[in-house]
Amino acid sequence: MKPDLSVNVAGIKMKNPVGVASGTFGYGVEYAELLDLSQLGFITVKGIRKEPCEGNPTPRIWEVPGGMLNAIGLQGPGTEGFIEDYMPFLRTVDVPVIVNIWGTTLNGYVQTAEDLSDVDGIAALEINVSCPNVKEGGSSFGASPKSVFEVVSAVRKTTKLPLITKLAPNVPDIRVFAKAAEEAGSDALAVSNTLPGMAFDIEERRPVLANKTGGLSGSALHPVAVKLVWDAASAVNIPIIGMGGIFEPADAIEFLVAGASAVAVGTANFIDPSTSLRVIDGIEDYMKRHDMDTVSQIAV
Amino acid sequence: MKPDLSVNVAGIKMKNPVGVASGTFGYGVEYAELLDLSQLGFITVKGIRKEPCEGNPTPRIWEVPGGMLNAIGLQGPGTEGFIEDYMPFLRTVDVPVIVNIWGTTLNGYVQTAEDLSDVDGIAALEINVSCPNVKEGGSSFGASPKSVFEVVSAVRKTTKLPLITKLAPNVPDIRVFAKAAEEAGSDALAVSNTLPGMAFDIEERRPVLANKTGGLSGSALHPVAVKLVWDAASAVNIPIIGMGGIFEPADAIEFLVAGASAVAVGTANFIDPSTSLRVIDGIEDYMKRHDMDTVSQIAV
Amino acid sequence: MRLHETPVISNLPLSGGYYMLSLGAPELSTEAKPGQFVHLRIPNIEASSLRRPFSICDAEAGVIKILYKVVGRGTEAMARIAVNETVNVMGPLGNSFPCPVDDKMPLLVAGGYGVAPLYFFAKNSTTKGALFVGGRSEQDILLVEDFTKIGWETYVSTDDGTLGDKGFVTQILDKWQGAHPATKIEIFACGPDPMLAAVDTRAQNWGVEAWLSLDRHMGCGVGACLGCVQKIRRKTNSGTEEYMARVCRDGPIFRANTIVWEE
Amino acid sequence: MRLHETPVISNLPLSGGYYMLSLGAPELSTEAKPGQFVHLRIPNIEASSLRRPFSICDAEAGVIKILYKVVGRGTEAMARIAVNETVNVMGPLGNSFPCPVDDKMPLLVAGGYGVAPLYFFAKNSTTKGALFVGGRSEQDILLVEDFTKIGWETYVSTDDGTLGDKGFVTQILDKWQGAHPATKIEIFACGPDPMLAAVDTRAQNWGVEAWLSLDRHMGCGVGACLGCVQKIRRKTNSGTEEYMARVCRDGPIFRANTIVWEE
Ligand SMILES: Cc1cc2nc3c(=O)[nH]c(=O)nc-3n(C[C@H](O)[C@H](O)[C@H](O)COP(=O)(O)OP(=O)(O)OC[C@H]3O[C@@H](n4cnc5c(N)ncnc54)[C@H](O)[C@@H]3O)c2cc1C
Ligand SMILES: Cc1cc2nc3c(=O)[nH]c(=O)nc-3n(C[C@H](O)[C@H](O)[C@H](O)COP(=O)(O)OP(=O)(O)OC[C@H]3O[C@@H](n4cnc5c(N)ncnc54)[C@H](O)[C@@H]3O)c2cc1C
Ligand SMILES: Cc1cc2nc3c(=O)[nH]c(=O)nc-3n(C[C@H](O)[C@H](O)[C@H](O)COP(=O)(O)O)c2cc1C
Ligand SMILES: Cc1cc2nc3c(=O)[nH]c(=O)nc-3n(C[C@H](O)[C@H](O)[C@H](O)COP(=O)(O)O)c2cc1C
Ligand code: FES
Ligand code: FES
Repeated sequence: MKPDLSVNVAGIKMKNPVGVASGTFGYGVEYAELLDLSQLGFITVKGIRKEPCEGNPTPRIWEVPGGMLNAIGLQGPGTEGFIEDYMPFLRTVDVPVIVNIWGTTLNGYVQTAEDLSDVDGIAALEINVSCPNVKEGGSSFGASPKSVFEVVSAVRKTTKLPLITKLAPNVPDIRVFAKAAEEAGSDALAVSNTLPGMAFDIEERRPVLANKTGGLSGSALHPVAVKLVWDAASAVNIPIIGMGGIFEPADAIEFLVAGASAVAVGTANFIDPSTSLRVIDGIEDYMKRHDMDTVSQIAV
Repeated sequence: MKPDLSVNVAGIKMKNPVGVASGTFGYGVEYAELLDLSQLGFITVKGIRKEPCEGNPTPRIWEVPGGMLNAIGLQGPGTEGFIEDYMPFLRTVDVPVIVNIWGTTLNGYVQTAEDLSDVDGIAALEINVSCPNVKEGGSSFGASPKSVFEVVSAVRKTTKLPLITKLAPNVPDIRVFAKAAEEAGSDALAVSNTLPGMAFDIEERRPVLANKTGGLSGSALHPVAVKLVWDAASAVNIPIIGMGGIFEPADAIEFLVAGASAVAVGTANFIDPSTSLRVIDGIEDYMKRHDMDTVSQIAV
Repeated sequence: MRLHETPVISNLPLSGGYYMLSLGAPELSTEAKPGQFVHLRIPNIEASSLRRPFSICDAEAGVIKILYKVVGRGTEAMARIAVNETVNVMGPLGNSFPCPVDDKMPLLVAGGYGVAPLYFFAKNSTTKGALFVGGRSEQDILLVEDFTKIGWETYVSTDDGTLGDKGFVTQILDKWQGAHPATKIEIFACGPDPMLAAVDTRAQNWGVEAWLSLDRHMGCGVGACLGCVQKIRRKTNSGTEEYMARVCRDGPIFRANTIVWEE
Repeated sequence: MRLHETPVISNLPLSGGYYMLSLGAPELSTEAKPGQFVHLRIPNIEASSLRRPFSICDAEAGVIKILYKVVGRGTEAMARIAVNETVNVMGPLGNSFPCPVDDKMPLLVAGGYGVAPLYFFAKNSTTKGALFVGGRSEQDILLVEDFTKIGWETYVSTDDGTLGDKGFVTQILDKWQGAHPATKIEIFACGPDPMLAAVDTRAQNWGVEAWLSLDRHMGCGVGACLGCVQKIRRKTNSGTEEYMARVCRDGPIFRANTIVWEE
């Protein structure tokens, strides 16, 4: 029997539990020539706020052992630009579109959510309270359970769209952040964003990134993210989307075993754009081998 | 002119700024056949408490891309066993010995420090409030600035030895932890311990470590630790010992550029026991190339 | 643009740490346009290593060629690629040089491996012109005879004077321009930023068109990660605006007088 | 114990994913004692990869041999080691099998690559005895002729019956013991935990000495990381106590009736 890979995460109907992570897949259209986007479980687009944003100066990316640092700084076209320039294409693809949102103020989050609330073709909003690369907003809202609660509550009041709260990995105990998001009305969690990190050019004695610090993604993050998903899953009843260093099917299955309901491929898209499709196939094989009918059976 | 590699970190006189990290070099004696221990800047021995400790069940270690997970669980002979079995040898080596200490209670830290206070041949105590692998004690004390302050204050009252506080990497803002340790009377900081992490055997659908979770060390941790050192250095006036993923001289120099006064080699000892000596040579070459007389000139 | 699993035909060392890699890539070789690049996955390196971008130096008869210089761990690993291996290549990527305008003489200005896309351009150009190539030293001057062979004039400069004129490539360009003030020209350039900025200034001073190919650290190579951006000026209805262009997708080639050079 | 940069003399595939690696290591080859192991740094793999422990299978004339099975990424990379490469080896490490007692017949019990240290032992033993070797299938049975050549009796079992008796190696051991109840024996064993535990039980039941070589995940290999521990019983003045022994330094060989097997 062919296993059923479909999942329903917080009301988002996905063909399979494998999507792509915000900021690593542009607005989908950039990868449209390389793979059939409709085969993905979901697409999360690059983080946007109401106003256009120029992002950080360059260099913005740097390779490190086991991963990369990025300090893009949430460059984006603003809600209006996004809706005009990218939504028409995305509506043509049969795939749930999740929009990653941010703001420099609480009100910024609310306004961004407002602008996107009634836009046809958006399946959910992912609240980014964990971007390490912007001075205001981003991770400053994710640094305490209280401010996570505030942001999520405020956005909750603004929209009926399913809400996913994307948490930061650099916390002593993610369970309290997970609970804060749940209590504020988040329908799901995304775990996790990048780890704050830094590299120096030792000959020039200066940081290699123009922004000085960046976010670490890739394999290096993987065991940390798996632990965070495991912890968060023990604390909340809402579903979790696991992400961090998925390169092979086994990496994704680890998240599902740890308690994630779906997963997202990030940095690996840059290296092998077919990673998500390989991961989908790998999960199907795994389910067959273990005689599983539904994805939820993978969880330990 | 030959550069002067010697440093004085919180009153500890080191021949050079390169030592070895707690738990990765046993009690020194294990590596005595492989390298001349007296060439090291310092040796930090495996974490001990007053009472002997059996540690965690096995498997205790697991390789992951860019590093390893460990859940040793602070196995150790207790202060008495340590003093009897290991100090006689360590006294014969011309190198500062730093003892990494822990407890399951505040009083446990104090008693451990008390036992070691007047022991000949101990250069400093490193207070471990950041071990992710014990249920009580360890990182539970490092999870809030308040408890860091309490532990360090209590130990401060117990001993005149220089105190180094070893901080955890999984915090939103290490500066507040660094300040708490400084205000409590810590003479230096060690940054950082391992990142909590986890791996699963997906075929068996269970964690690979008997302890379930472990601490991530190695290259994967490096950019994170460099950022933490950079942040901590901006917040305190006490010296910092940088550690996390040092495999090559350049990795150590990054820490020194970021503001560390000394560095410790950890996981790399297992892979190439001569790493610390190679790093010392590499720093000397670097200083020559950049016409530097003293190590402190490396900091940006 | 596609992913291609390409067999290695040869990987030959040239002078001074430069190599020429030939890959069997029939589709790429017909599709590729001069100025475009490929994003190459380096074999025998950590699986998490990013791809590396390289200009297409030649594309003919089912084979593409890449001229590369060993500068770091990625290119070091590339130098070890053996003949029976395969290399995963994404491409062709980016925009291309415009076709040279018939009544103008194309001047190519290259620094180091910047000759790579310009050679492909020269080979495909019906109008012949001149190549100006500069480098640190003799061994950084590559492919000059190949340009000569296809009928292009060549002028060489090196920083240390070991080959051609001693000095910057823009100096030999200035010399040529001084000697041919009446010749209508159009410039195509590829090299390090300071060289491109110097060419940019000249194009503006001389009132000629110039096309500059930028070299930036890249992540995705397809316009998704926003890692490779360059601030570019563009005209709008109401004046000009600056925006963050993606070198990988909106470039790598930009028109002179549009790049906002940083100090 | 030292670090040795050893040239690869050969790296030959045997049956079923097993290989024999020969390394030029004059010092090691004179120093090594049967039962000891080396901790090997695998070339052409991430620099952060841990070393891997392997028993010394033979040490003679400046060469040490390692019999290994491909089971994961480390051993997969080992299978690709080529002849002109060098391998960094730490060793010799751990304790060794005691010399066989003159008036007892040594019985060797091996599972899979467990034959490796036992072959080295047999070659160096003046007393000859018998080898009992088990494996999943025919191709997991290695070196049997080599033992025969040096004058040892050999008995084989496989789980699937493709070679020797069908069943566990302890069954052929039991059979032999049943047939030779009066022979004074001493057991030396290396293999997976369940096999060693079964040998342990027999040694206790039969009242004979047995030496068991354990296989554990290792970090440092020198006793520093406490990653490889095994709970061991030992006598004290006042009775017995259990302690966490380091398999790499206090072992890998432990006396029967001292290992605290976990369920
Ligand atoms: C569109 C494009 C076309 C290119 N064409 C060629 C070509 O035809 N031949 C060729 O040899 N190279 C070309 N490059 C540059 C090439 O991509 C880099 O040299 C290569 O990625 C370096 O990889 P590495 O791992 O060896 O070096 P790394 O270890 O990544 O870096 C080594 C050094 O090079 C610098 N560096 C690395 N990448 C870049 C970059 N993209 N821009 C500026 N500095 C960098 C680093 O700062 C460092 O100092 C091109 C780049 C682009 C963007
Ligand atoms: C003292 C000692 C002597 C050894 N001698 C030999 C020898 O002579 N020949 C030989 O082929 N192997 C020997 N081994 C085992 C060998 O070290 C492992 O097979 C090897 O490390 C596996 O590396 P890998 O990267 O290929 O596998 P990994 O990717 O690390 O793991 C692959 C699989 O093997 C398991 N595994 C890995 N290492 C061990 C271990 N140490 N114990 C139990 N399970 C493990 C893992 O759980 C996993 O399922 C010895 C081990 C020890 C401790
Ligand atoms: C270049 C880059 C840009 C990113 N941009 C965003 C973003 O805009 N919003 C966000 O929430 N996360 C962003 N992320 C984080 C990823 O969505 C993901 O959480 C993280 O990279 C971990 O997954 P990975 O290890 O598979 O890459 C970005 C990551 C990278 C590498
Ligand atoms: C096997 C192992 C055991 C460790 N034991 C201790 C310990 O007892 N006390 C402590 O403070 N840190 C301990 N650590 C953390 C290291 O001292 C060091 O902070 C960390 O490994 C980061 O450095 P690295 O990446 O160079 O290994 C241990 C690390 C490892 C890998
Ligand atoms: S490299 Fe990703 S946008 Fe250009
Ligand atoms: S492997 Fe480190 S103590 Fe045994």
